[in-house]
Amino acid sequence: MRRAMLFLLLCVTGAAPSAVAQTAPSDKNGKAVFDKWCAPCHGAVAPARGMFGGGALPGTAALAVKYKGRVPAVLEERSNLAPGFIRTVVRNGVFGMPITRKTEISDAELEDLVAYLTRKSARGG
Amino acid sequence: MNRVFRVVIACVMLSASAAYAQSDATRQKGNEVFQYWCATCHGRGAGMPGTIALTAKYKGALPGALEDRTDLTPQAVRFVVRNGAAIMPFFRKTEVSDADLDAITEYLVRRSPQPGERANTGR
Amino acid sequence: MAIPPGVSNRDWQTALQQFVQAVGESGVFTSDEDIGLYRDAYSPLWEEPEERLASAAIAPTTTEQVSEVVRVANRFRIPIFPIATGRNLGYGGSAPNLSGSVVVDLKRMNRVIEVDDRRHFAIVEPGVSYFDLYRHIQDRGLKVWIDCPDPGWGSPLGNALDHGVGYTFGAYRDHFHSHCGLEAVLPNGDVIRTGMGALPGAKTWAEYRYGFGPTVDGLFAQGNVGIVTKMGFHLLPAPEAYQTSVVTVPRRNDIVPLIGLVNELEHAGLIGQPGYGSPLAARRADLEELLKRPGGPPAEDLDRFAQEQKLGSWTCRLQFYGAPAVIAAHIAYAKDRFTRDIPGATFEDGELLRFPLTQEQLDSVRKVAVGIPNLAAFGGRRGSDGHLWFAPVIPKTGEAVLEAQRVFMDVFARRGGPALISPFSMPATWMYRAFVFLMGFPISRSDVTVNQRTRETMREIIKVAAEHGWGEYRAAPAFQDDVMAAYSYNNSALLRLHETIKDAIDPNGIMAAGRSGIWPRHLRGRRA
Amino acid sequence: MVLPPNVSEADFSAALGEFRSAVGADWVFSSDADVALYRDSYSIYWGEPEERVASAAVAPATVEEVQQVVRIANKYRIPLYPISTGRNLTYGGSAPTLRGSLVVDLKRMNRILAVDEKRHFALVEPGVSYFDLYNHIRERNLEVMLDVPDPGWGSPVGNSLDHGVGYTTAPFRDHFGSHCGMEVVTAEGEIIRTGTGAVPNSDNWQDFHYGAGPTIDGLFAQSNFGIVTKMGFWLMPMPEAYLTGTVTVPRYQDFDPLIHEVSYWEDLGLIGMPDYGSPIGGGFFAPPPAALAALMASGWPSIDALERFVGVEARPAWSVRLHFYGPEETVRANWQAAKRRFSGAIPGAAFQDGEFLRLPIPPEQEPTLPDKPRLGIPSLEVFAMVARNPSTANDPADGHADFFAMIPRKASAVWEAARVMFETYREMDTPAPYNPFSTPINYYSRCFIMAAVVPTWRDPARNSRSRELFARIMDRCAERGWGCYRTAPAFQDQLARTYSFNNNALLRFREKLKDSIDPNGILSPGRYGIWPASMRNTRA
Repeated sequence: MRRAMLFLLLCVTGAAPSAVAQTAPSDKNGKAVFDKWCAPCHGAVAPARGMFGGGALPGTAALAVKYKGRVPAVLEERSNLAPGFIRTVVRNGVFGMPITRKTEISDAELEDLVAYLTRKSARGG
Repeated sequence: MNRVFRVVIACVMLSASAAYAQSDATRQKGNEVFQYWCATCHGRGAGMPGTIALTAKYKGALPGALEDRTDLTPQAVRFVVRNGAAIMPFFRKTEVSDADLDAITEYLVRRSPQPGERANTGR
Repeated sequence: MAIPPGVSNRDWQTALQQFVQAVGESGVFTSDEDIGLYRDAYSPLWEEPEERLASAAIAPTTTEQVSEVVRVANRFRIPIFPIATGRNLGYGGSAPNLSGSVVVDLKRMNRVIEVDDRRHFAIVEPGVSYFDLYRHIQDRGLKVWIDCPDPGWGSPLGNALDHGVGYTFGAYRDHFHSHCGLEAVLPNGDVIRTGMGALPGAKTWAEYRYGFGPTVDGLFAQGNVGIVTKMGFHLLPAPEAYQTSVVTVPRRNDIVPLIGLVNELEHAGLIGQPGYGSPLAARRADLEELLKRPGGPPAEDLDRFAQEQKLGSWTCRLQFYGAPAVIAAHIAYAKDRFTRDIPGATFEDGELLRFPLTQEQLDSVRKVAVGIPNLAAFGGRRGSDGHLWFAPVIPKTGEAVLEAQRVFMDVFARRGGPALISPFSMPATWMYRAFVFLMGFPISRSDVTVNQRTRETMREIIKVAAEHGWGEYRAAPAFQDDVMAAYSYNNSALLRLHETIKDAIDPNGIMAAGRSGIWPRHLRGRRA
Repeated sequence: MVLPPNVSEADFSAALGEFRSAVGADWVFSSDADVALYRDSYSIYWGEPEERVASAAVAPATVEEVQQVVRIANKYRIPLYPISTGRNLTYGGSAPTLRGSLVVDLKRMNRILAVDEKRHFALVEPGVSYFDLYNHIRERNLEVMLDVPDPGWGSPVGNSLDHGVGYTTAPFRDHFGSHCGMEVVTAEGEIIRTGTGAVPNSDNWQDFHYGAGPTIDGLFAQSNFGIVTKMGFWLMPMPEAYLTGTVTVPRYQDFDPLIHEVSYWEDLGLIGMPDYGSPIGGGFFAPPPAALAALMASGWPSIDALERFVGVEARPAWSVRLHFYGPEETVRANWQAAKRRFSGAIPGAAFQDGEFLRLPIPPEQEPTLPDKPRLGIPSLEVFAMVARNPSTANDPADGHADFFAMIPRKASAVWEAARVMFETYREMDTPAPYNPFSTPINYYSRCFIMAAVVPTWRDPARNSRSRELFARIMDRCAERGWGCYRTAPAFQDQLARTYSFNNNALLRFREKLKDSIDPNGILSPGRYGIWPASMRNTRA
């Protein structure tokens, strides 16, 4: 898939409706999913020194380079994450971030994760 | 072969007289082979199981270290190398060849009486 | 002269001619006298019809010759049995599993191919002994140690293939585990090299063990799918110094924390091989009444005796290697830990030995502990023509030792006669992570009843061990079927897989038939 | 939908039905969207016809379910491809070697069956990750230390079966070497246990790795002879302390005695993985400083020229960071002894004391701790190396393929390998991240690795170039006798061919084993270059 198409797909799925879970998503459960599966790369607290250069957690560091401060590099501080975008990135990966399978994060857990990562967006309106 | 029979054979061989040529070269070779194959058990140093066992066996009547013996016969040396004795195993020809065995024999009997001489058994 | 089973006299004569063509007259042994030299000197079947005897012996000097010998054997379906130095006495020596096999005696392949004292490895042929390798290193002043087992005349290659063990650090004591890369002749005569050796011109054959893809090396250890003709080993760099400290603990039940702490030191790499003992073992005569008690002597009574006699209940010799200041730190740390965890623990430090040793130090040092091959272990066994090892593997805990004592003492009590195990028996500690509760049964070359008794006891004790979940790590050919039978999980699924592999790699079943209880298809019915 | 080769749609559909009965409908994944989750995120064939994609995936939860899956696959001759956590990114991830294989995803088999802090071992299922095992140990305050690889989401079982490596002392770093006992479902659906696990009721399965008879465990690593469903590992007792120290040496040619001295410490088991570096040459994969680039402009400099260059720079040519584990007294004594030995061996050697930490690390200190894998703490920090960073701000790669050349542990080999890599990149007009001060990695204690990290993309044009570079590196290294220890399915046939001694005798031996153990050729066809008889002529 060409990169342009990938972006297109990201946008399309990002706009898709989010109600797929059968039980109500829980942002509390979502925090547990985030801590287990996302925080090792996208967490807030960075090591004092990386093993192979760099100076931070890989996902957080990459987003800091990408956004240059326009939005927070730490995912949990973001208030502009769309449910569809989260789903797409988890299931498709992006750049060095790999695909995550359903034996790792089930569809229900993904909805919990979405609830957690969009909690600020929801409150913000 | 039972033990009694083996002892009989050994005695027969011990008393047999065999002519053996002596040569310094063979003895030197015999010394080398002895040091390689035998001295690790029968050497003069400490912790040598063969020497310890023979010391216990002869209780001072004969030296424990084979190189100090003056009563060894070629036949006895050959027999023990090829048949073993108690826990001493026998040696294959890929280990100690017949030529090596001849050399060891020459080396070990160098101080033993010549054929016809009376063996000094230390008694 | 015996003829191999299932081989016609005519084929046999032709085969012998072809063996001579392959290795020369001097490498083919067929006279009764010469073949007699391949008997197992410690055979538990000596002079009985079941004694496992060779039909001939062939001694090649090169891998190419081994390959040719195997091709001839395949052509005439002659069973062959490779030996390295053939000196694993107590585990079968130079005799085959299957009577009538032709022994392939690799003693003449005795080149030390390489020893590197900067990258710390060696590559050797099968006929090289520990003595040979040690001398090679000493003659050149190389700064590496070998880890050697008790009999210095053994082959590093053969010992590793028998899962043999040594006396220094955990990682080196396991001789098969510290091997790196091998060359083997397969039953069809093909030559393979494993690990990096499969890469032509490989630069790291004896350094990186896996190469690419599955590791097949394990199939050749205690196995029968090929003849190993070269093998690499990781060696230890010569440490600066060595010192022992013997810890003594007062109470019988201190065995549990004692072993726990020693495990911790060992698994952390702070000590080499530990050596356990009991000062009470020498006082068995004084304890006769106690020892006769049904169910064994109560711990309190033994403790009282030990206290009265000012003896400890258990000892462990700890061995430290490294720079003198590091050894001192290790010993201080160990003492601190033992003192904290086991009230009444006492210590006796040995002399700090710096390398190279003086002659006087050399004479008194426990040689295997500092990588010097010798034969001292053969001392002190008067009154026997040999011994047969029973080597069950038990967990490395005090509880397991006490249980093993009880279980095996029961066997001796039931059978009558002298017991090899007492409440003071301690296990051998060669394995890095497990104990071997070793026993040596007597062998006689003149009294067949001694051997019969040894065999009966051996068969029974193998079964008893299996009932407790303990298998043996190694056994003489006469008992390999019994030992393998204990490894019966899921209807002997592992053995059946071994057999599948055997049939695929050695369809004519010529290679070391019966070794480790693995028989080729046409002989599977004869399993004991 | 991709079908397995030579399996009809009707048969496949029937097989999927049987798989659903075996493991439950929820755990058979056959929709396009679900199957796509098994793609290799870092595939060097992404989106091309050669991309190795699954036909479906099935996720059993027990060893009995694995047996049933294998039996059904035999019935329909469906090629299976087991994965444990499927997180060996750059080495294939969760995608099969053969397109159309059915992935057996063992992630749900995630029980930690034992961690023994007295005898220092663990027994786990394949779906357990290093994170899981670490958390289990920390929650119970067990006094053992894990040896972990860089990606903490990897599986101890899967990582060791891929010959993966870690960072502490030598015996523990080799994850396959420190395994002890395994349970395997064979290609015919039989359960075997290796080592003393074959003795029913064995209480020392994780203590003695051989049992009696031949050891077959090695057959299940980097291969396709069975599905490993349990595996034991030896663990290190939790050391009391951790101390690091850095040694620098002044001259270019001091590298050889430096390596020699480090090898002494390494092979006596006294240090963790040594960390080589060069204060002059720049960091790992970093471009050379300007002065060095200028020196290299007219070709690879001679040793004399490099020695002069070092003199002018007036900085140490080489450094190595050492890591000691143990009681405080002994780590300090070891570092003191190291200073004495290095000073004796190399005039001008200088020393810098590093961290001293008491173990275990209090949980609140963990997040900011550097070098987590060296302390047995799993993380994902390694991905910082390839994630978007200032030097790739506008064009981060989508993944990477790693070639790890196994070279001898000596300076001349390192210098030659750096030069070979440099020249191979140059042949391809690609910026070469190598210079005469490039340093090796020492994962396997006896061997150095000169690493090449080739980017992969979700763009066929760029991948084609990456593939060419990768293949060329492989050839150039093989010519010099340097193999690579592991690679992604896309290169496994090519790499297997470099191990060709005596007309590929080892490969032919493995093929014979394959045919005998897996007569229908259903398990991971092609993995590590081993194809079943029916597909051998299709080898790449």
